Amino acid sequence: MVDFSLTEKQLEYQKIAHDFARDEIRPISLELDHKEDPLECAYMPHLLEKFDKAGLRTMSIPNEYGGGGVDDLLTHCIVGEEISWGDRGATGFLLSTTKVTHVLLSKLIGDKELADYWLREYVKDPTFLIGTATTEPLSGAENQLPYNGADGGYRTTAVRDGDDYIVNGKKHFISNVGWARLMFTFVRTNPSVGVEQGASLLMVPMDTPGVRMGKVHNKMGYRLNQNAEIIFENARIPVKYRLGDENGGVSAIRRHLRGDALINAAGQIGTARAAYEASLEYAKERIASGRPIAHHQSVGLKLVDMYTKLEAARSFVWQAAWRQDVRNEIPIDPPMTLAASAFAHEISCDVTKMAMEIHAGVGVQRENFLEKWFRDCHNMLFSSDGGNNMKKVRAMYALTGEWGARSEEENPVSGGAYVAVGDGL
Amino acid sequence: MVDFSLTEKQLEYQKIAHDFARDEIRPISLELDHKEDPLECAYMPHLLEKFDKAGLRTMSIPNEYGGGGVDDLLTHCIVGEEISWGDRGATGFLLSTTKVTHVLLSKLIGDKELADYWLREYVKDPTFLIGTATTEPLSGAENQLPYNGADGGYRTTAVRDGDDYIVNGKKHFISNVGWARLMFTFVRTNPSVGVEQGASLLMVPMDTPGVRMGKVHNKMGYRLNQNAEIIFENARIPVKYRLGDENGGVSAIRRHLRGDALINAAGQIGTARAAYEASLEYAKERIASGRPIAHHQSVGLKLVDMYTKLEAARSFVWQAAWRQDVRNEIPIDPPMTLAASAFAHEISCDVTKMAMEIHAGVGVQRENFLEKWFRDCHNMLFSSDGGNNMKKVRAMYALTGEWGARSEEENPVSGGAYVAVGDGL
Amino acid sequence: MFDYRLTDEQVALQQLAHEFAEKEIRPIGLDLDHNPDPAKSAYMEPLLEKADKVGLRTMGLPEKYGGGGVDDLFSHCIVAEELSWGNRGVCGMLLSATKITHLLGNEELCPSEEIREKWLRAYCEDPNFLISTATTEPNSGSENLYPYSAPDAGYRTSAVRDGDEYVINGMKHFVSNIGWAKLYFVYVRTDQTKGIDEGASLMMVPRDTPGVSHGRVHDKMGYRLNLNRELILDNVRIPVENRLGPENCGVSYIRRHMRGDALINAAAMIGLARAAYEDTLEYSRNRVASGKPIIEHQAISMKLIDMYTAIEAARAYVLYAAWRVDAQWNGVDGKNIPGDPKMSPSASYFAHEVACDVTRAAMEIHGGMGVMKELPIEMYFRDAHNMMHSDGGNIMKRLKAIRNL
Amino acid sequence: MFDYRLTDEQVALQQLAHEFAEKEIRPIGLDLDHNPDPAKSAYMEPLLEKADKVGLRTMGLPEKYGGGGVDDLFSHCIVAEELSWGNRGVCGMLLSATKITHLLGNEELCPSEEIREKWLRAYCEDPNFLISTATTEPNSGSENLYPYSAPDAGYRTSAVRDGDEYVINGMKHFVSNIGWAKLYFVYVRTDQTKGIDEGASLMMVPRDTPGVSHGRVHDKMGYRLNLNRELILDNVRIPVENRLGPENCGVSYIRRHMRGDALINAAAMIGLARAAYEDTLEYSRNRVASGKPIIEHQAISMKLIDMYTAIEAARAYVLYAAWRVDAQWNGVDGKNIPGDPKMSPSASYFAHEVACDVTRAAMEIHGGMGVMKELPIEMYFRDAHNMMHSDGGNIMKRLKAIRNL
Repeated sequence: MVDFSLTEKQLEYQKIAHDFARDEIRPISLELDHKEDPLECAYMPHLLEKFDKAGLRTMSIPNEYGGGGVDDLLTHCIVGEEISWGDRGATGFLLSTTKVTHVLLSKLIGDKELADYWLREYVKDPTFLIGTATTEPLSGAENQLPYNGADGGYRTTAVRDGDDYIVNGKKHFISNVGWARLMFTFVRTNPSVGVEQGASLLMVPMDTPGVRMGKVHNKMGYRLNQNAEIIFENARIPVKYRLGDENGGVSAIRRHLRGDALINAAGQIGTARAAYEASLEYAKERIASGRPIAHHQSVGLKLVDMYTKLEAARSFVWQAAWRQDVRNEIPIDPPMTLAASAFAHEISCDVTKMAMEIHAGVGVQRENFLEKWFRDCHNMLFSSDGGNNMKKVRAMYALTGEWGARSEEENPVSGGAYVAVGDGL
Repeated sequence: MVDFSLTEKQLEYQKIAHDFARDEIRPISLELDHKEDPLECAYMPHLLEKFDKAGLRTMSIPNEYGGGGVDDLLTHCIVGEEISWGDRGATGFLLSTTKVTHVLLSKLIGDKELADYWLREYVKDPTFLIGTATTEPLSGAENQLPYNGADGGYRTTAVRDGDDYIVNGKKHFISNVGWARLMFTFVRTNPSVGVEQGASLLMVPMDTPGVRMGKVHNKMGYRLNQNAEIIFENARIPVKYRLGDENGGVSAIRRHLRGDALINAAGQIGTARAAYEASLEYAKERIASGRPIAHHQSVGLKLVDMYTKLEAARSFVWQAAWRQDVRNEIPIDPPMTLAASAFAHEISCDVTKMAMEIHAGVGVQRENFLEKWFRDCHNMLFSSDGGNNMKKVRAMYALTGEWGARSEEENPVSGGAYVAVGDGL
Repeated sequence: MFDYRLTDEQVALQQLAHEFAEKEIRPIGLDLDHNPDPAKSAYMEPLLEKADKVGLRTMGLPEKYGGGGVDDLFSHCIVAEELSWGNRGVCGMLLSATKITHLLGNEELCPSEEIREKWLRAYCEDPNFLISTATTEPNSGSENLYPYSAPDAGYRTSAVRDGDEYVINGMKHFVSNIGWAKLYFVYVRTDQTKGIDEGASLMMVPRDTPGVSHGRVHDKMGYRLNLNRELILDNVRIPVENRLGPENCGVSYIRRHMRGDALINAAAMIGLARAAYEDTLEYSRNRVASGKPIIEHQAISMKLIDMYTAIEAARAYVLYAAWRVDAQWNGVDGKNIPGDPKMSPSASYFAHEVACDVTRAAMEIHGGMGVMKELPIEMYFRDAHNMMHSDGGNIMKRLKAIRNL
Repeated sequence: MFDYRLTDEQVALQQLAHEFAEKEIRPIGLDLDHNPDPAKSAYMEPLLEKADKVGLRTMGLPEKYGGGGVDDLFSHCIVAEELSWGNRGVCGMLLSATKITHLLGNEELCPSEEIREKWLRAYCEDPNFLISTATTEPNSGSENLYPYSAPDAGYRTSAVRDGDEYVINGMKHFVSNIGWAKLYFVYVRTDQTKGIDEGASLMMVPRDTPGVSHGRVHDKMGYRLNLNRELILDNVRIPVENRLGPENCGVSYIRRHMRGDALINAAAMIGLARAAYEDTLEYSRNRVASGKPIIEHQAISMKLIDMYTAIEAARAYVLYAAWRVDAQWNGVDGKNIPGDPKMSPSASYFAHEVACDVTRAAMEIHGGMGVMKELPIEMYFRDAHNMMHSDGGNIMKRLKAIRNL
């Protein structure tokens, strides 16, 4: 029966996340964002330790490893919205944990001991983060929607040498490089064929000799999340660190992974909500022509548009998250995840743009949050999960049945609860 | 007879401006924009001197004072587009000169010798800029669309004391503070009535004791144009530096001034064009799924939308500029200036947003121009000439006959050619 | 706790409504719409009788009087989407039932069980019974909905007390169902010296009362299966008991007892948009251009995904808003959840805009075929845009929401 | 040098067209549109004869044959805006004249002065003469305009050589003026083994040729004053001289000699949008709500200024694009200015979208009145959206433009 009320546990997590965002993130968010050097913008390790203490960093990890055991996507969306209300970049914490949990508990893992070792390490070390490395300078969108020519897709190679792979290549736009201890890295183990036949996934400890951070990317927004290049120069990775079959192919690998498109979507809503709340307050206080600008229809109409778009997006994202959470009981609807995510990204840009319009000259001042939130939301519109355009293209293929949707049978995850179908790392 | 071709002189100015933008502005634009301290972002005095040498700084000033004698708005729009193609902020040079020319040649000037003195000074000193000071922390939009309550409008006061006024108050968001030698400042000479009966305009030399720069505003974009506070503390300004009648009222004063809404509009087109050109080039080179992304319809359709919006906006802005230039021969159409300006601002945001979408992850990197152009255009959408919302409200009143439009008789300017009706400083 | 599953009863209602739309409405909808005589376009007795037979006409009325007893807004939204998938004009049936239930089922507005019993039972027993609510007049539309309470604003139809009766004079227009509904609820001024929030009352006028006559049938662009007509009241005398609520109780007082019509209409817009989307998806798969189905051209499929996205977002929002209304009125797990008065108009205008956007895209993808009357696409488009003004229009909906920001 | 003034001749044409629209078109436009029979909606001889009398029907034909000799696209755009302000459907008259002029006036396409003389003179002398160009077929629409040159794509109507004649067989639909135009230009395949860029030809078919018949009149949502009808060609024999251009010259070759229809249509969209805007401005000044004219509510006036802005931007752009076309064909100050092939489709789709946006806003501001057929607002809206598919539709226009980026 349809019911929109939150459980006690969800309300509790919502409160923890909101208090954390208000007390720990907001007070430092603007200053970090304004650092000229992108290396200084990232939130680590100070904030991460506090995040750990609040129980948020390990909330997704099963109880038996010492985590919070929260395995539904909806709760993650609720928490993601609150964290991003503090700062969009801090939501990266959540994604690191959901990813490591889902990958290491999936059927890709051959060596259960190895998985257990790393999950326990993750819980133990309060500054542990992971990253996932796909994008390269010459291949972005075509990785999201696999183009199976030998000339397309990532070029980073892994060549077998005894019990090791020797990895060479360069990835860019990768989150958490410099802080992450593990990097899930897509490589070509057979470059003479396309990614569907020649790609594999390796788990790379970042202290491996021959692995190093390259340039740190200096972005318009989302600056509290660090993105950088990784360079592999004859890095030796043990074969047992391969996840899934050699040359398993990108779709086969991704089918076992779980994504975070909806957590990102909820994050966009959180940041846009922050802008809406600030605008509402400002419009009630700011007097023009003898009355608060909120009472001028040209402003009032914008406020109600913002409210409408936020509520529509949250309803849609929660519904999509719920669908993933109950995927055993109802048929999977793969385009919904992507469509909800694209929609939330789009409206977050509309909302922050309207917030800027309401604040006029005040909004562009870097001493206020408005222009930062505007940059953050637009930054993600263009870049998260391949950018909104790519999300729409993927949704479109899923919708027309050409790509993405598979049966539950094909989508087996051994633990946890949610799968973003066709929405891998 | 309708004719869209440019004159020899216009083509020449277009080339000078384009070459200058390419050779002098672009090479330094990104670096200046990225400075953390907004004081270091401004383009002065180095760039200004070169601008002067190229003949652009004084192009608007009549020949008899040593200027270029270009008195039509259309040529200014053409130049403004090219300069902004280099960097949106540098168009402030042009506006400084058109403003000083129009104010000092208007009927507001009682003392012709004084006007001549300052115009000659302007030409002589290659780093001379002026500013105009209207906005205050508690009054922005209501100055654009005068609200005539005693409780509305700017609060800076000027009290008569013998042959001087004693000025006290604070302005903010003012361009060129710190570089300008003259500041045209709106004050209240009778604060007990509304701005229509109690406002006057003073010409303030910036070296007057008691006049100082306050905080420099740290903006999202348009950073090469410096905006700062000015603080007046018992500053004495000779009565002869008053322009127009005492308590002449804001509409009466503005009726004698000439504006720059269309130069700003052309500037938006220039910056958006830069983004379009870069996108076109990128889309032709970037390969995805085996062919240039320009050949993917989802990108190609965006490119043609960008092209369309740019061409529509330029046609509209030029037509509006032409109308002002021939105002003696055809009836003035006051909403057109504002509508064309609002339209150009709106589409410049659309175009730079689409450019970001096409560049996806690459676009948000601060090492490229894209995210800067995006910030610049949006910065102006929210803030130039009162923001787009205010431009529309003004256009709406002009359209419905309640405000703005007056006859040529009421709009007398003694020299030069164009008047942006109802569009003052 | 969060749950998006429908109850078995809701699923059954949804299926029932869908089958009705498919088998009864669609086969005649296009022809009715094309009839140039607006009086003949409007859906007529045969359809209503069939709806009655399967229980859709009276689903909203209390069981006690012979109705279906479905009293939650949520279920009505689900049914509205399906019926409107058949034809947008048919949903008026649902509004008729919910309105009479809310007006007469409420003790404050209608203290007399005798009156309640009489009319609710008549409604259930007569398979052609519909009601009509008359508000708009030629000189007052949106100001009735977004009350501007000045003596010179709002409707002018007056009711003057004369002993145990009221004498009503005036004229209403754009009124749904007028002429073949059997009971009219008419908003009147009982005190002309005050605005409608202090000087208005609501009167119940049976169709056959002397002095009631019917003017022009409005000839509309779309939504043609719904009859809209003028109502003329010339010295119409009704007993004082036919007044609902206290005299001069005002429009806001009355409206507080109604609920949810806006969201039933919003859900209907989604059904309409979905119909257009489904046809377009099908068309895009079959229509070949430049060597492949047009769905394989990104220019088309990008539009399709935008349509899909907008519909799903609108449904998620409207159902959430409906759940909120139910949770406020009926409670959840024994406790009432406070309502958010801006949410209904907000979700409503959003759904209306989505329907306009989706039907426009449907028409664009269909190319020349999209404007041909042999397909329903151009009807969907006209229907969607016709409703832009419903419930005060999208602007008015925004203003209602603003009031509660 | 920049100059936006019209010449005296252009001003005179503009006035003539405006007066014609006001006195002749508007008084009958709404009634025609409302006629449920699409054959009767279409504008008929009386209107054409009146247009002939004032010179509008033949303004585009060369003076030598009795026409007005107005050969620039710019003037046509000005006239189109005014006529369309009267009714969108009437502009087909202008296109008929420019098309016959471009097709027969060109030596490459029509080397025979005898044929040219015969038909251009007939056109000028007969006050009811119009032509029709037939391209679209049920299975090929947009691919004809954005040539996809494969043997299995594009129109299928064939012309087979038989001595000094061609025998034509096939069927066209959505064709303007079919049935009462007197001369048809029909696109055919003369080599079925090739795509339309190598295997197509253009044939001139007089209406009264044996084997020509006329099918169904299309019943459209809007643009009803323009007749669209099916054309059936059953063993139609025409002399070889009736072929325009070399055999198999291909569609691109032929189209190179045409120019500017798209912009005449675009200018017409502006006239339509302006009509809707003017009525809305007037309505907003007179309609009172909440104690003042609705134009004084910002929610309304902000929309009005958006409408104004969109119309002015579209006109500025379309006229510039038209000037560019003229400057390429006729030169300016003795030199030809290179054209930009993407500008016409770009300006065209922009104007079409503006007309849709403006008429939608007009309807929204009119509230319930906006959808009532007693006002022209809902007709403007239907007309604007009906044209979304014209010249291949807005998507196709973008794709044409993309090709030339």
